[in-house]
Amino acid sequence: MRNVRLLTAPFDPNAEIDPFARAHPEAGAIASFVGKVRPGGGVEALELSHYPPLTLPGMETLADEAMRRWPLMGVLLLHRTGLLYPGEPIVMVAAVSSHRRAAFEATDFVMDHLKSDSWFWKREQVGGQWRWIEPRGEDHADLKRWQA
Amino acid sequence: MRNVRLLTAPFDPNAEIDPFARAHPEAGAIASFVGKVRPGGGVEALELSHYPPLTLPGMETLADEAMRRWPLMGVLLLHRTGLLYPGEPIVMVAAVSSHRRAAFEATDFVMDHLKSDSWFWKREQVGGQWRWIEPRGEDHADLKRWQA
Amino acid sequence: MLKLVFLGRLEDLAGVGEMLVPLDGGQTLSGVLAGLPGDLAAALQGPKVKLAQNGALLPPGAEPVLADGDELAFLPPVSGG
Amino acid sequence: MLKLVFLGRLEDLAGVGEMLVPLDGGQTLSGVLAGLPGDLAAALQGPKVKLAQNGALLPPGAEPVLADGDELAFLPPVSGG
Repeated sequence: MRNVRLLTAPFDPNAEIDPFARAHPEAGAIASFVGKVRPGGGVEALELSHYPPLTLPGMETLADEAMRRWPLMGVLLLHRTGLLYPGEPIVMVAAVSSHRRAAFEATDFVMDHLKSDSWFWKREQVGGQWRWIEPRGEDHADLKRWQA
Repeated sequence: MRNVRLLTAPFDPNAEIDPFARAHPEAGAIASFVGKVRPGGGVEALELSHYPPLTLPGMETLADEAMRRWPLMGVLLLHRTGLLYPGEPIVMVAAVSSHRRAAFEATDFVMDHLKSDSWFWKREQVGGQWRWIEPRGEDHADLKRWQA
Repeated sequence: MLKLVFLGRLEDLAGVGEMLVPLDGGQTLSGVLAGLPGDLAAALQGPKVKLAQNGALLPPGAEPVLADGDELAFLPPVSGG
Repeated sequence: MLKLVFLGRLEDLAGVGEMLVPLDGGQTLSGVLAGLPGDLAAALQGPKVKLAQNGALLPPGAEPVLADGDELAFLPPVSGG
Protein backbone atom coordinates (compact mmCIF):
# COMPACT_ATOMS: atom_id res chain seq x y z
CA MET A 1 0.00 0.00 0.00
CA ARG A 2 1.39 3.37 -1.05
CA ASN A 3 -0.27 6.22 0.85
CA VAL A 4 1.19 9.58 -0.24
CA ARG A 5 -0.67 12.78 0.55
CA LEU A 6 -0.12 16.51 0.73
CA LEU A 7 -2.18 17.96 3.59
CA THR A 8 -3.43 21.50 4.03
CA ALA A 9 -4.80 21.03 7.57
CA PRO A 10 -3.39 19.63 10.84
CA PHE A 11 -3.24 15.83 11.09
CA ASP A 12 -2.91 13.28 13.88
CA PRO A 13 0.00 10.85 13.30
CA ASN A 14 -1.57 8.24 15.57
CA ALA A 15 -4.80 8.29 13.60
CA GLU A 16 -2.71 7.69 10.45
CA ILE A 17 -0.42 4.91 11.63
CA ASP A 18 -3.24 2.77 12.99
CA PRO A 19 -5.06 2.02 9.70
CA PHE A 20 -1.71 1.85 7.88
CA ALA A 21 -0.45 -0.85 10.28
CA ARG A 22 -3.76 -2.72 10.12
CA ALA A 23 -3.59 -2.70 6.31
CA HIS A 24 -0.43 -4.82 6.56
CA PRO A 25 -1.20 -7.69 8.92
CA GLU A 26 1.57 -9.70 7.27
CA ALA A 27 4.29 -7.23 8.29
CA GLY A 28 7.04 -8.10 10.74
CA ALA A 29 8.44 -4.59 11.10
CA ILE A 30 7.04 -1.07 11.08
CA ALA A 31 9.33 1.96 11.31
CA SER A 32 7.93 5.44 11.46
CA PHE A 33 9.00 9.03 11.85
CA VAL A 34 7.14 12.20 12.71
CA GLY A 35 8.66 15.66 12.36
CA LYS A 36 6.97 18.55 14.14
CA VAL A 37 7.31 22.32 14.31
CA ARG A 38 9.72 22.71 17.22
CA PRO A 39 8.42 24.89 19.98
CA GLY A 40 10.96 27.34 21.36
CA GLY A 41 13.41 29.68 19.69
CA GLY A 42 10.70 32.30 19.55
CA VAL A 43 9.13 30.80 16.43
CA GLU A 44 5.46 31.77 16.30
CA ALA A 45 4.49 30.05 13.06
CA LEU A 46 5.91 28.23 10.07
CA GLU A 47 4.65 28.57 6.53
CA LEU A 48 5.29 25.94 3.90
CA SER A 49 4.74 26.88 0.31
CA HIS A 50 5.14 24.47 -2.58
CA TYR A 51 4.70 24.17 -6.33
CA PRO A 52 1.74 21.86 -6.97
CA PRO A 53 2.78 20.56 -10.41
CA LEU A 54 6.00 19.18 -8.91
CA THR A 55 5.42 18.57 -5.20
CA LEU A 56 3.00 15.66 -4.96
CA PRO A 57 4.39 13.91 -8.08
CA GLY A 58 7.86 14.26 -6.49
CA MET A 59 6.61 12.69 -3.25
CA GLU A 60 5.04 9.82 -5.19
CA THR A 61 8.27 9.23 -7.10
CA LEU A 62 10.18 9.20 -3.80
CA ALA A 63 7.82 6.62 -2.28
CA ASP A 64 8.14 4.49 -5.42
CA GLU A 65 11.91 4.74 -5.26
CA ALA A 66 11.88 3.51 -1.64
CA MET A 67 9.68 0.57 -2.64
CA ARG A 68 12.06 -0.23 -5.50
CA ARG A 69 15.15 -0.11 -3.27
CA TRP A 70 13.81 -2.13 -0.32
CA PRO A 71 11.41 -5.06 -0.05
CA LEU A 72 8.58 -3.03 1.47
CA MET A 73 4.93 -3.96 1.82
CA GLY A 74 3.91 -0.34 2.16
CA VAL A 75 5.01 3.25 2.48
CA LEU A 76 3.16 6.09 4.17
CA LEU A 77 4.26 9.62 3.31
CA LEU A 78 2.33 12.66 4.51
CA HIS A 79 3.47 16.28 4.33
CA ARG A 80 1.80 19.47 5.45
CA THR A 81 1.66 22.73 3.54
CA GLY A 82 0.32 26.12 4.57
CA LEU A 83 0.49 27.76 7.95
CA LEU A 84 1.64 25.61 10.88
CA TYR A 85 2.02 26.35 14.58
CA PRO A 86 4.56 25.02 17.13
CA GLY A 87 3.91 21.38 18.05
CA GLU A 88 2.02 20.58 14.85
CA PRO A 89 3.26 17.66 12.75
CA ILE A 90 4.88 18.70 9.46
CA VAL A 91 5.78 15.33 8.05
CA MET A 92 5.16 11.67 8.71
CA VAL A 93 6.87 8.71 7.07
CA ALA A 94 6.32 5.02 7.79
CA ALA A 95 7.48 1.82 6.12
CA VAL A 96 6.40 -1.76 6.67
CA SER A 97 8.43 -4.80 5.73
CA SER A 98 9.23 -8.31 6.86
CA HIS A 99 12.48 -7.33 8.56
CA ARG A 100 13.58 -4.31 10.52
CA ARG A 101 16.57 -3.16 8.46
CA ALA A 102 14.47 -2.47 5.33
CA ALA A 103 11.82 -0.58 7.31
CA PHE A 104 14.42 1.56 9.11
CA GLU A 105 16.49 2.36 6.05
CA ALA A 106 13.52 3.18 3.83
CA THR A 107 12.09 5.59 6.42
CA ASP A 108 15.47 7.27 6.86
CA PHE A 109 15.95 7.48 3.06
CA VAL A 110 12.57 9.09 2.47
CA MET A 111 13.14 11.65 5.23
CA ASP A 112 16.57 12.60 3.91
CA HIS A 113 15.18 13.12 0.41
CA LEU A 114 12.15 15.04 1.62
CA LYS A 115 14.42 17.46 3.41
CA SER A 116 16.74 18.29 0.54
CA ASP A 117 15.30 16.98 -2.66
CA SER A 118 11.64 17.97 -2.61
CA TRP A 119 9.65 21.08 -3.43
CA PHE A 120 8.89 22.87 -0.20
CA TRP A 121 9.90 26.36 0.80
CA LYS A 122 9.68 27.29 4.46
CA ARG A 123 9.58 30.56 6.27
CA GLU A 124 9.15 31.17 9.95
CA GLN A 125 7.66 34.00 11.93
CA VAL A 126 9.76 35.33 14.82
CA GLY A 127 8.75 38.48 16.66
CA GLY A 128 6.09 39.14 14.06
CA GLN A 129 8.64 39.08 11.22
CA TRP A 130 8.77 36.38 8.53
CA ARG A 131 12.14 35.04 7.44
CA TRP A 132 13.00 32.33 4.92
CA ILE A 133 14.71 29.20 6.19
CA GLU A 134 17.91 28.69 4.24
CA PRO A 135 19.21 25.34 2.95
CA ARG A 136 21.42 23.49 5.47
CA GLY A 137 24.70 21.82 4.54
CA GLU A 138 23.84 19.00 6.92
CA ASP A 139 20.87 18.00 4.78
CA HIS A 140 22.99 17.66 1.68
CA ALA A 141 25.45 15.53 3.64
CA ASP A 142 22.53 13.31 4.73
CA LEU A 143 21.46 12.94 1.12
CA LYS A 144 24.93 11.87 -0.02
CA ARG A 145 24.71 8.81 2.25
CA TRP A 146 22.34 7.20 -0.26
CA GLN A 147 24.44 7.77 -3.38
CA ALA A 148 26.25 4.46 -3.72
CA MET B 1 11.05 10.42 30.07
CA ARG B 2 12.41 6.89 30.15
CA ASN B 3 9.64 4.31 29.81
CA VAL B 4 11.07 0.77 29.91
CA ARG B 5 8.79 -2.18 30.53
CA LEU B 6 8.69 -5.94 30.19
CA LEU B 7 5.16 -7.03 29.26
CA THR B 8 3.51 -10.39 29.83
CA ALA B 9 0.31 -9.62 27.88
CA PRO B 10 -0.45 -8.27 24.38
CA PHE B 11 -0.06 -4.51 23.96
CA ASP B 12 -1.23 -1.91 21.45
CA PRO B 13 1.66 0.16 20.01
CA ASN B 14 -0.67 3.02 19.10
CA ALA B 15 -1.97 3.24 22.64
CA GLU B 16 1.65 3.48 23.82
CA ILE B 17 3.03 6.04 21.37
CA ASP B 18 0.23 8.52 21.93
CA PRO B 19 0.91 9.35 25.62
CA PHE B 20 4.66 9.08 24.98
CA ALA B 21 4.48 11.71 22.21
CA ARG B 22 2.20 13.93 24.30
CA ALA B 23 4.65 13.75 27.20
CA HIS B 24 7.21 15.51 24.98
CA PRO B 25 5.46 18.53 23.48
CA GLU B 26 8.87 20.17 22.99
CA ALA B 27 10.10 17.45 20.61
CA GLY B 28 10.82 18.11 16.96
CA ALA B 29 11.31 14.48 15.96
CA ILE B 30 9.84 11.13 16.97
CA ALA B 31 11.15 7.89 15.50
CA SER B 32 9.58 4.59 16.38
CA PHE B 33 9.78 0.92 15.56
CA VAL B 34 7.43 -1.99 16.14
CA GLY B 35 8.46 -5.61 15.59
CA LYS B 36 5.71 -8.23 15.35
CA VAL B 37 5.46 -12.00 15.16
CA ARG B 38 5.52 -12.52 11.39
CA PRO B 39 2.55 -14.44 10.09
CA GLY B 40 3.40 -17.11 7.54
CA GLY B 41 6.10 -19.74 7.41
CA GLY B 42 3.79 -22.07 9.31
CA VAL B 43 4.66 -20.53 12.67
CA GLU B 44 1.75 -21.09 15.07
CA ALA B 45 3.20 -19.40 18.15
CA LEU B 46 6.35 -17.87 19.56
CA GLU B 47 7.51 -18.23 23.14
CA LEU B 48 9.92 -15.76 24.69
CA SER B 49 11.60 -16.77 27.90
CA HIS B 50 13.96 -14.55 29.81
CA TYR B 51 15.96 -14.35 33.03
CA PRO B 52 14.29 -11.74 35.27
CA PRO B 53 17.37 -10.71 37.29
CA LEU B 54 19.11 -9.63 34.05
CA THR B 55 16.42 -8.82 31.49
CA LEU B 56 14.72 -5.67 32.71
CA PRO B 57 17.92 -4.20 34.23
CA GLY B 58 19.60 -4.85 30.85
CA MET B 59 16.80 -3.03 29.02
CA GLU B 60 17.10 -0.08 31.41
CA THR B 61 20.86 0.08 30.89
CA LEU B 62 20.32 0.02 27.13
CA ALA B 63 17.82 2.91 27.28
CA ASP B 64 20.25 4.87 29.49
CA GLU B 65 23.06 4.22 27.04
CA ALA B 66 20.94 5.57 24.16
CA MET B 67 20.16 8.70 26.21
CA ARG B 68 23.85 9.11 26.94
CA ARG B 69 24.90 8.75 23.28
CA TRP B 70 22.25 11.00 21.72
CA PRO B 71 20.53 14.20 22.87
CA LEU B 72 17.17 12.56 23.50
CA MET B 73 14.24 13.89 25.44
CA GLY B 74 12.82 10.44 25.94
CA VAL B 75 13.09 6.74 25.15
CA LEU B 76 10.28 4.19 25.09
CA LEU B 77 11.29 0.53 25.21
CA LEU B 78 8.70 -2.23 25.56
CA HIS B 79 9.29 -5.96 25.14
CA ARG B 80 6.97 -8.91 25.40
CA THR B 81 7.67 -12.20 27.12
CA GLY B 82 5.61 -15.37 27.25
CA LEU B 83 3.47 -16.89 24.53
CA LEU B 84 2.81 -14.77 21.44
CA TYR B 85 0.73 -15.41 18.34
CA PRO B 86 1.28 -14.26 14.73
CA GLY B 87 0.63 -10.56 14.27
CA GLU B 88 1.21 -9.68 17.92
CA PRO B 89 3.79 -6.98 18.69
CA ILE B 90 6.96 -8.31 20.32
CA VAL B 91 8.92 -5.12 20.74
CA MET B 92 8.42 -1.39 20.48
CA VAL B 93 11.10 1.30 20.61
CA ALA B 94 10.64 5.04 20.23
CA ALA B 95 12.92 8.02 20.71
CA VAL B 96 12.14 11.74 20.81
CA SER B 97 14.63 14.50 20.19
CA SER B 98 14.95 17.94 18.66
CA HIS B 99 16.32 16.65 15.37
CA ARG B 100 15.64 13.62 13.24
CA ARG B 101 19.11 12.09 13.06
CA ALA B 102 19.33 11.49 16.84
CA ALA B 103 15.84 9.98 17.00
CA PHE B 104 16.51 7.63 14.07
CA GLU B 105 19.92 6.51 15.22
CA ALA B 106 18.90 5.93 18.83
CA THR B 107 15.91 3.79 17.78
CA ASP B 108 18.08 1.77 15.41
CA PHE B 109 20.78 1.38 18.11
CA VAL B 110 18.33 0.12 20.72
CA MET B 111 16.78 -2.39 18.29
CA ASP B 112 20.17 -3.75 17.25
CA HIS B 113 21.19 -4.27 20.87
CA LEU B 114 17.86 -5.80 21.87
CA LYS B 115 18.27 -8.37 19.13
CA SER B 116 21.76 -9.55 20.00
CA ASP B 117 22.75 -8.21 23.35
CA SER B 118 19.76 -8.81 25.60
CA TRP B 119 18.37 -11.70 27.58
CA PHE B 120 15.59 -13.27 25.58
CA TRP B 121 15.37 -16.82 24.29
CA LYS B 122 12.84 -17.57 21.59
CA ARG B 123 11.28 -20.74 20.35
CA GLU B 124 8.62 -21.15 17.74
CA GLN B 125 5.92 -23.72 17.21
CA VAL B 126 5.64 -25.15 13.70
CA GLY B 127 3.37 -28.12 12.98
CA GLY B 128 2.82 -28.59 16.70
CA GLN B 129 6.57 -28.90 17.37
CA TRP B 130 8.62 -26.36 19.29
CA ARG B 131 12.07 -25.43 18.01
CA TRP B 132 14.57 -22.92 19.37
CA ILE B 133 15.48 -19.96 17.20
CA GLU B 134 19.22 -19.84 16.76
CA PRO B 135 21.39 -16.71 16.84
CA ARG B 136 21.77 -15.05 13.44
CA GLY B 137 25.10 -13.78 12.10
CA GLU B 138 23.28 -10.78 10.62
CA ASP B 139 22.37 -9.56 14.11
CA HIS B 140 25.97 -9.55 15.23
CA ALA B 141 26.93 -7.63 12.10
CA ASP B 142 24.23 -5.07 12.94
CA LEU B 143 25.65 -4.73 16.44
CA LYS B 144 29.18 -4.09 15.17
CA ARG B 145 27.95 -0.94 13.41
CA TRP B 146 27.82 0.82 16.78
CA GLN B 147 31.31 -0.10 17.97
CA ALA B 148 33.26 2.97 16.99
CA MET C 1 0.86 35.86 -22.56
CA LEU C 2 3.18 33.89 -20.32
CA LYS C 3 2.54 33.06 -16.66
CA LEU C 4 5.58 33.42 -14.43
CA VAL C 5 5.49 31.68 -11.01
CA PHE C 6 7.90 32.74 -8.26
CA LEU C 7 8.56 30.36 -5.36
CA GLY C 8 10.14 30.91 -1.96
CA ARG C 9 12.08 34.12 -1.51
CA LEU C 10 11.69 34.94 -5.21
CA GLU C 11 8.04 35.63 -4.43
CA ASP C 12 9.08 38.23 -1.85
CA LEU C 13 11.46 39.83 -4.33
CA ALA C 14 8.84 39.91 -7.09
CA GLY C 15 6.19 41.13 -4.68
CA VAL C 16 3.74 38.62 -6.19
CA GLY C 17 3.56 34.84 -6.52
CA GLU C 18 2.47 34.92 -10.13
CA MET C 19 2.76 37.41 -12.94
CA LEU C 20 1.39 37.49 -16.49
CA VAL C 21 3.80 38.95 -19.03
CA PRO C 22 3.47 39.47 -22.76
CA LEU C 23 5.65 37.41 -25.04
CA ASP C 24 6.59 40.42 -27.16
CA GLY C 25 10.24 40.19 -26.09
CA GLY C 26 10.42 37.07 -28.29
CA GLN C 27 9.87 33.46 -27.33
CA THR C 28 13.08 33.25 -25.32
CA LEU C 29 13.81 33.40 -21.61
CA SER C 30 16.21 36.29 -22.02
CA GLY C 31 13.53 38.21 -23.89
CA VAL C 32 11.14 37.73 -20.98
CA LEU C 33 13.74 38.62 -18.34
CA ALA C 34 14.62 41.82 -20.22
CA GLY C 35 11.13 43.06 -19.50
CA LEU C 36 11.43 42.60 -15.72
CA PRO C 37 13.00 44.85 -13.06
CA GLY C 38 16.78 44.37 -13.09
CA ASP C 39 17.17 42.99 -9.55
CA LEU C 40 14.39 40.45 -10.08
CA ALA C 41 15.78 39.40 -13.46
CA ALA C 42 19.22 38.92 -11.86
CA ALA C 43 17.78 36.82 -9.00
CA LEU C 44 15.80 34.65 -11.42
CA GLN C 45 19.02 33.86 -13.25
CA GLY C 46 20.83 32.83 -10.05
CA PRO C 47 22.94 29.68 -10.43
CA LYS C 48 20.79 27.71 -7.93
CA VAL C 49 17.42 28.67 -9.39
CA LYS C 50 15.75 25.85 -11.29
CA LEU C 51 13.11 26.28 -13.96
CA ALA C 52 9.95 24.35 -14.72
CA GLN C 53 7.98 24.86 -17.92
CA ASN C 54 4.33 23.80 -17.71
CA GLY C 55 5.08 21.77 -14.58
CA ALA C 56 8.08 19.91 -16.02
CA LEU C 57 11.54 20.59 -14.61
CA LEU C 58 14.03 21.84 -17.19
CA PRO C 59 17.66 20.69 -17.25
CA PRO C 60 20.20 23.26 -15.98
CA GLY C 61 21.07 25.84 -18.62
CA ALA C 62 18.13 24.92 -20.84
CA GLU C 63 16.91 27.64 -23.18
CA PRO C 64 13.20 26.91 -23.39
CA VAL C 65 11.14 27.96 -26.40
CA LEU C 66 8.19 29.74 -24.86
CA ALA C 67 4.67 29.66 -26.25
CA ASP C 68 1.57 31.66 -25.53
CA GLY C 69 -0.19 30.28 -22.42
CA ASP C 70 2.93 28.62 -20.99
CA GLU C 71 3.63 28.60 -17.27
CA LEU C 72 7.25 29.18 -16.29
CA ALA C 73 8.15 28.57 -12.63
CA PHE C 74 11.31 29.81 -10.91
CA LEU C 75 12.34 27.48 -8.07
CA PRO C 76 15.05 28.64 -5.64
CA PRO C 77 16.84 26.11 -3.37
CA VAL C 78 14.45 24.43 -0.93
CA SER C 79 14.78 25.00 2.77
CA GLY C 80 15.75 21.63 4.21
CA GLY C 81 15.77 21.45 7.99
CA MET D 1 21.66 -26.17 48.59
CA LEU D 2 22.31 -24.36 45.32
CA LYS D 3 19.64 -23.34 42.82
CA LEU D 4 20.59 -23.93 39.20
CA VAL D 5 18.62 -22.07 36.50
CA PHE D 6 18.68 -23.26 32.89
CA LEU D 7 17.68 -20.88 30.11
CA GLY D 8 16.76 -21.46 26.48
CA ARG D 9 17.64 -24.84 25.05
CA LEU D 10 19.51 -25.75 28.23
CA GLU D 11 16.12 -26.02 29.90
CA ASP D 12 15.08 -28.63 27.33
CA LEU D 13 18.28 -30.53 27.88
CA ALA D 14 17.95 -30.46 31.66
CA GLY D 15 14.25 -31.29 31.44
CA VAL D 16 13.55 -28.60 34.06
CA GLY D 17 14.00 -24.84 34.27
CA GLU D 18 15.35 -24.92 37.80
CA MET D 19 17.07 -27.53 39.93
CA LEU D 20 18.16 -27.60 43.57
CA VAL D 21 21.44 -29.40 44.12
CA PRO D 22 23.45 -30.03 47.27
CA LEU D 23 26.78 -28.31 47.64
CA ASP D 24 28.49 -31.48 48.85
CA GLY D 25 30.72 -31.58 45.78
CA GLY D 26 32.53 -28.60 47.26
CA GLN D 27 31.90 -24.91 46.70
CA THR D 28 33.20 -24.97 43.16
CA LEU D 29 31.48 -25.05 39.78
CA SER D 30 33.29 -28.21 38.73
CA GLY D 31 32.11 -29.90 41.91
CA VAL D 32 28.52 -29.05 41.07
CA LEU D 33 28.83 -30.12 37.44
CA ALA D 34 30.32 -33.46 38.48
CA GLY D 35 27.01 -34.30 40.11
CA LEU D 36 24.97 -33.73 36.94
CA PRO D 37 24.32 -36.02 33.95
CA GLY D 38 27.34 -35.97 31.64
CA ASP D 39 25.62 -34.51 28.57
CA LEU D 40 24.05 -31.71 30.60
CA ALA D 41 27.32 -30.94 32.36
CA ALA D 42 29.08 -30.76 28.97
CA ALA D 43 26.43 -28.41 27.53
CA LEU D 44 26.59 -26.14 30.58
CA GLN D 45 30.33 -25.76 30.01
CA GLY D 46 29.88 -24.82 26.34
CA PRO D 47 32.09 -21.92 25.21
CA LYS D 48 29.11 -19.65 24.50
CA VAL D 49 27.27 -20.31 27.75
CA LYS D 50 27.44 -17.38 30.17
CA LEU D 51 26.97 -17.62 33.93
CA ALA D 52 25.20 -15.40 36.41
CA GLN D 53 25.55 -15.80 40.15
CA ASN D 54 22.70 -14.35 42.19
CA GLY D 55 21.59 -12.31 39.19
CA ALA D 56 25.02 -10.85 38.41
CA LEU D 57 26.76 -11.83 35.20
CA LEU D 58 30.17 -13.44 35.74
CA PRO D 59 33.17 -12.68 33.52
CA PRO D 60 34.10 -15.45 31.05
CA GLY D 61 36.14 -18.22 32.70
CA ALA D 62 35.29 -17.07 36.21
CA GLU D 63 35.49 -19.72 38.90
CA PRO D 64 32.81 -18.62 41.32
CA VAL D 65 32.93 -19.54 44.99
CA LEU D 66 29.46 -20.94 45.64
CA ALA D 67 27.60 -20.53 48.90
CA ASP D 68 24.51 -22.18 50.33
CA GLY D 69 21.38 -20.50 48.91
CA ASP D 70 23.12 -19.13 45.81
CA GLU D 71 21.36 -19.03 42.45
CA LEU D 72 23.52 -19.97 39.48
CA ALA D 73 22.03 -19.33 36.02
CA PHE D 74 23.31 -20.83 32.76
CA LEU D 75 22.63 -18.52 29.81
CA PRO D 76 23.11 -19.89 26.27
CA PRO D 77 23.38 -17.47 23.30
CA VAL D 78 20.20 -15.45 22.78
CA SER D 79 18.10 -15.91 19.69
CA GLY D 80 18.34 -12.64 17.87
CA GLY D 81 16.01 -12.25 14.87
